[in-house]
Amino acid sequence: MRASSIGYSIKQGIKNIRRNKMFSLASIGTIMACLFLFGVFYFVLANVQYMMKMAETSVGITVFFDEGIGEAKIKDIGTEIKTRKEISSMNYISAEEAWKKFQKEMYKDDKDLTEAFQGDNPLADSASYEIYLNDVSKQDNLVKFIEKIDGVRKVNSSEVTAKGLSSFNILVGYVSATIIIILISVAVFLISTTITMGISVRKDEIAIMKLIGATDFFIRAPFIVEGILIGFLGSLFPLVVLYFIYNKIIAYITVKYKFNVLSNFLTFLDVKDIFATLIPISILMGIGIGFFGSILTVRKHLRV
Amino acid sequence: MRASSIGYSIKQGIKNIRRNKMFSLASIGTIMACLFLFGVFYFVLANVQYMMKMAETSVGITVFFDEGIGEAKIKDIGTEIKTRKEISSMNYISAEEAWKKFQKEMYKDDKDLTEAFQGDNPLADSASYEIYLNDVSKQDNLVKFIEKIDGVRKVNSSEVTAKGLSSFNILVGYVSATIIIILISVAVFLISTTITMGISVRKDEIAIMKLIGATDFFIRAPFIVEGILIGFLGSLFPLVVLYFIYNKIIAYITVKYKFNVLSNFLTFLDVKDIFATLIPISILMGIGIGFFGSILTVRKHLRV
Amino acid sequence: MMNLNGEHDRETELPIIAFDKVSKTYSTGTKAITNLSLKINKGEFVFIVGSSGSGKSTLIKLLLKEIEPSEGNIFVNGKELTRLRRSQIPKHRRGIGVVFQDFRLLKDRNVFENVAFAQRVIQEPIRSIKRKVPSILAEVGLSEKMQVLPKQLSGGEQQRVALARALVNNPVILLADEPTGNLDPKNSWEIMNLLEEVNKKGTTVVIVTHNREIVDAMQKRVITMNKGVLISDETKGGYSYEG
Amino acid sequence: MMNLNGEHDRETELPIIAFDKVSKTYSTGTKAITNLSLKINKGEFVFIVGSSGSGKSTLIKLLLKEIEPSEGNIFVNGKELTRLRRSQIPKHRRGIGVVFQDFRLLKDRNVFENVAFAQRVIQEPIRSIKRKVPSILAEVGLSEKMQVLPKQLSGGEQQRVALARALVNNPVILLADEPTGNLDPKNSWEIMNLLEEVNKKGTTVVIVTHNREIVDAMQKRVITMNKGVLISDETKGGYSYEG
Ligand SMILES: Nc1ncnc2c1ncn2[C@@H]1O[C@H](COP(=O)(O)OP(=O)(O)OP(=O)(O)O)[C@@H](O)[C@H]1O
Ligand SMILES: Nc1ncnc2c1ncn2[C@@H]1O[C@H](COP(=O)(O)OP(=O)(O)OP(=O)(O)O)[C@@H](O)[C@H]1O
Ligand SMILES: [Mg+2]
Ligand SMILES: [Mg+2]
Repeated sequence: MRASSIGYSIKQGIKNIRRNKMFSLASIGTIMACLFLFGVFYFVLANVQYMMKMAETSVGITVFFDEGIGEAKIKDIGTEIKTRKEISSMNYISAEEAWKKFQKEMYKDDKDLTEAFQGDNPLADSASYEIYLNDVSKQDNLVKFIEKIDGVRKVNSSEVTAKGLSSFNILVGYVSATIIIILISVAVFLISTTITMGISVRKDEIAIMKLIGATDFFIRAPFIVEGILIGFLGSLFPLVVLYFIYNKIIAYITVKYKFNVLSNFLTFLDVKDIFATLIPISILMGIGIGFFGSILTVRKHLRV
Repeated sequence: MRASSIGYSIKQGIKNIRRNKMFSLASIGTIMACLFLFGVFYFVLANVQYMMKMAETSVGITVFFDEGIGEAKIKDIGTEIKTRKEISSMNYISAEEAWKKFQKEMYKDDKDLTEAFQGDNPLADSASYEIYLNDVSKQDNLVKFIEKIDGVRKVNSSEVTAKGLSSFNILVGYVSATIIIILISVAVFLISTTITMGISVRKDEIAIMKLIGATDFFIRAPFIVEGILIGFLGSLFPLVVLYFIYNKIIAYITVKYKFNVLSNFLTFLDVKDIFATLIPISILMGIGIGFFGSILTVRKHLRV
Repeated sequence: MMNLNGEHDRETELPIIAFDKVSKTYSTGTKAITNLSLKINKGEFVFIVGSSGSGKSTLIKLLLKEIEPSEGNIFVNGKELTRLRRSQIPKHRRGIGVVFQDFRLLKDRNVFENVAFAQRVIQEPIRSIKRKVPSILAEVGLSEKMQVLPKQLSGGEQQRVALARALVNNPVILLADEPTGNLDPKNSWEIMNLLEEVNKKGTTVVIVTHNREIVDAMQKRVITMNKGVLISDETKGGYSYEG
Repeated sequence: MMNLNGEHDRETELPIIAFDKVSKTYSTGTKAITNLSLKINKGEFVFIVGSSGSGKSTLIKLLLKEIEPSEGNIFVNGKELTRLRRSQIPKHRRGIGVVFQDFRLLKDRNVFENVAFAQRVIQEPIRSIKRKVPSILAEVGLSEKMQVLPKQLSGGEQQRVALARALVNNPVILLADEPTGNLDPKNSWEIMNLLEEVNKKGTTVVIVTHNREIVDAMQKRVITMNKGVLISDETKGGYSYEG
């Protein structure tokens, strides 16, 4: 193919967009809508995933020791436990601290009840290590390992919470996968209907080109350039909108729930982190949809 | 307008759909996609709302009594409390029950610790009423009311949980509203682009009709019939698909999380309840979109 | 009814078509018609001839109010077209049967439906449509093509469908833009005879044509246009213009 | 090269167009062409006449391989059309310039681009396009309309754009379906003179027309069709058919 023909294809592709303004705008609009929805869900899912991860690290194991064990022995046990890779952090909690914490959690500083136990720590011998894990699903293994260490009386793992969280994690995973599959199917479906409508608009034009002796490639090229451009343009707008929306929404939620229990869970990914992935994905999806969309359209016509 | 003209409009509307197969299918497809997404979100939101409601009822108030109070007096207090409308249920828990429950919750049946308190109930005088509410937000009022009752030593409300839940509720409300607004905007946008493309396809036809002397109404009527039909057809398919998906998904989740803590929260709305609302909403939306969509299209043409 | 001077008058005395100093300049800057004044009386049979691009089709489009004049007034049936309200336009057009130069058939409806459409527009009862449409299609020789789509017709057949559609409502005015351009001489003569018959029944007939043979033979009024200007108007004329 | 009997032969001795017992029945059941055999030699100038619907346009569509014959073989430039592979069709069509009865201009491109498109298809360099397109448009009298869209042209102007597009590549064969149907006599003659010139330079010219005046005056080979059947083929003929 001559250079002039390549130049012609690109120029025609750009001109086509202006010539069929309505159709181009509609196509760009459809891609925009799909990628916008995709972006919104990417936000939600990425943040939920992130919050889950944060929440996980606050689920831990408590290790209690044999009665009357010395501080040195406790330290040894600590050193042995620390060799394990699944541990993210580990704290020593003395019997006194344990009792204070218990009072606070259980009775919410109910003074009447606290007084009942005054001077008497019902949780003597309750010194413990609190251990936090990288990954909740590895808890079982770790518990088995620690239980075998000499001097360990009991390993108290919050089984229920751990299992619940990792189940919830799996649930979130399934839901994400399902929503993304639904969204992509809807997007593909919408794009293909957009293209189907394009067929009605362009059928005559392509038929004429063929009768004049244009090769398939010569007819296709400008349409494909057009498709790629439309896809690219369609991907930019939602990115810009999402960028501004994201910061606004985070700011809003953070302020709204500042003094609330929920704020513990509401840790958000930074806009930069999220867009480092979202920008290339969106643009590639836009261009991909435009490219394949236009190829399929023109293919269908060329069979006429 | 004559009867023959009305008959003609309806017949033409039906014929139009068959004549412009591609365009009709594309329009039906777009409406289907939008209503399908709408249906999916309606499912998720309706169920989350429902689960929240279920979860709320398990957040309660505990009422403790003055030391040495008689059973009769406790009953009187109970009767007084029960007059309040915000109460959904109320249980009496004796001191013994309270201690057993405490042991179980706190030590997870850790026998060593339980033995330490043997024969000695540290929670004597802890007989209480556990009260569950209809609506967490009304908790504050109720607490104030109960605290004033004679013989009540203390009202222990799980303030944190209650506030958290009702904040979460509000958050879910905002998220729902946002997602539904986004979805409806996207739907309206997509339909309008579909219609915009329709313009390219039908422009010539309408121009010719006008030149032959057809009135605006005569031109519009078949298009509107067509629009309503397309909207109606577009709303049926997602309903059918969603109906089968819904049962499958609930069955799947229920089995998957049967023996899991999450199952406490996973209470689902019955398919009948959800479809009692979803069917009319979807069909009305489909017909509405088709009706207004076609009116706007034809209006735009008639201005030519 | 108002005549050009705004006085009341009987309809028969009025020209059914009147151009009063009409000019039309298209958005591209092309001056398609320049200062045209012209009267056609009820029941006349008029040929409009002139070279390609001289403004003949523009004249027809103006009469149908498909486009607006840049200057001047056009009267049809006593009504000034620029003064017509939007809602009056359909009624105005229903009185005029038009054969467009490019046919303008509804491409997704078959031949019968294309012709029937004109009848449906004026809310003819279905029984009347089922009688009239086949009879007019027979007159233009298309009895066997009622069920096919326009794109399945030859050029000349499409042209005859357009003519059938223009005639089916017995219009007061018939405008035909090159109605025999795709027809062989025999077919053309048949069509011309049909139009003459229609004219005899009272319809005012205005035909734009390049067919010298027909114009010369029929000895009707001939209006000649050149570059948007009316250059001759002969009562029993021939195809005189040669650039 | 193979001739009709499958023997090797020099190209000049071969008819450039040959129909061998060709029939075409459309999907509607219409028999548009019945058992047609016909040879046209390189450099000939041929008129095809016949009443409306007699299969003339069908013949042109068959030559362009826009539609397939139901029976028989068609040879163009020594190639049997049904045997052409999909990838060979563009090359086949590039050798043929066609004026379609309904023009088939690209409606979203201006006049210049419509004509230039034919040049772009054969990958002419841009410089050559910029020289040739205006010159051919001048020949058909449309120098001033290069920048306007087809719908902003009169019927005759559109027809001349279609002709310019068919001629711009100096095709081996020119097929023109009713190329003067929307032109006045003077313009028609100018176009005919242009086509005769092109023919003198070696192009085989096949013209479908209803213009009796021109056919009678030019005294070229005239092929007459009726209801899909070739009913006469005269070397120096006139428009004889009258149904
Ligand atoms: N929509 C339009 N926009 C701009 N210019 C136009 C438009 N329609 C016609 N013209 C120009 O106006 C002039 C008159 O056009 P018109 O169609 O009236 O010619 P005509 O007499 O019907 O010619 P023909 O015999 O070729 O059909 C021509 O030069 C044409 O190019
Ligand atoms: N695509 C088609 N499908 C079905 N029938 C067709 C199709 N095209 C043409 N015909 C029919 O085939 C016959 C021949 O058509 P063709 O277009 O070849 O006629 P023509 O000689 O060109 O006539 P004209 O002079 O009116 O253009 C006609 O009866 C026509 O109705
Ligand atoms: Mg014209
Ligand atoms: Mg033809």
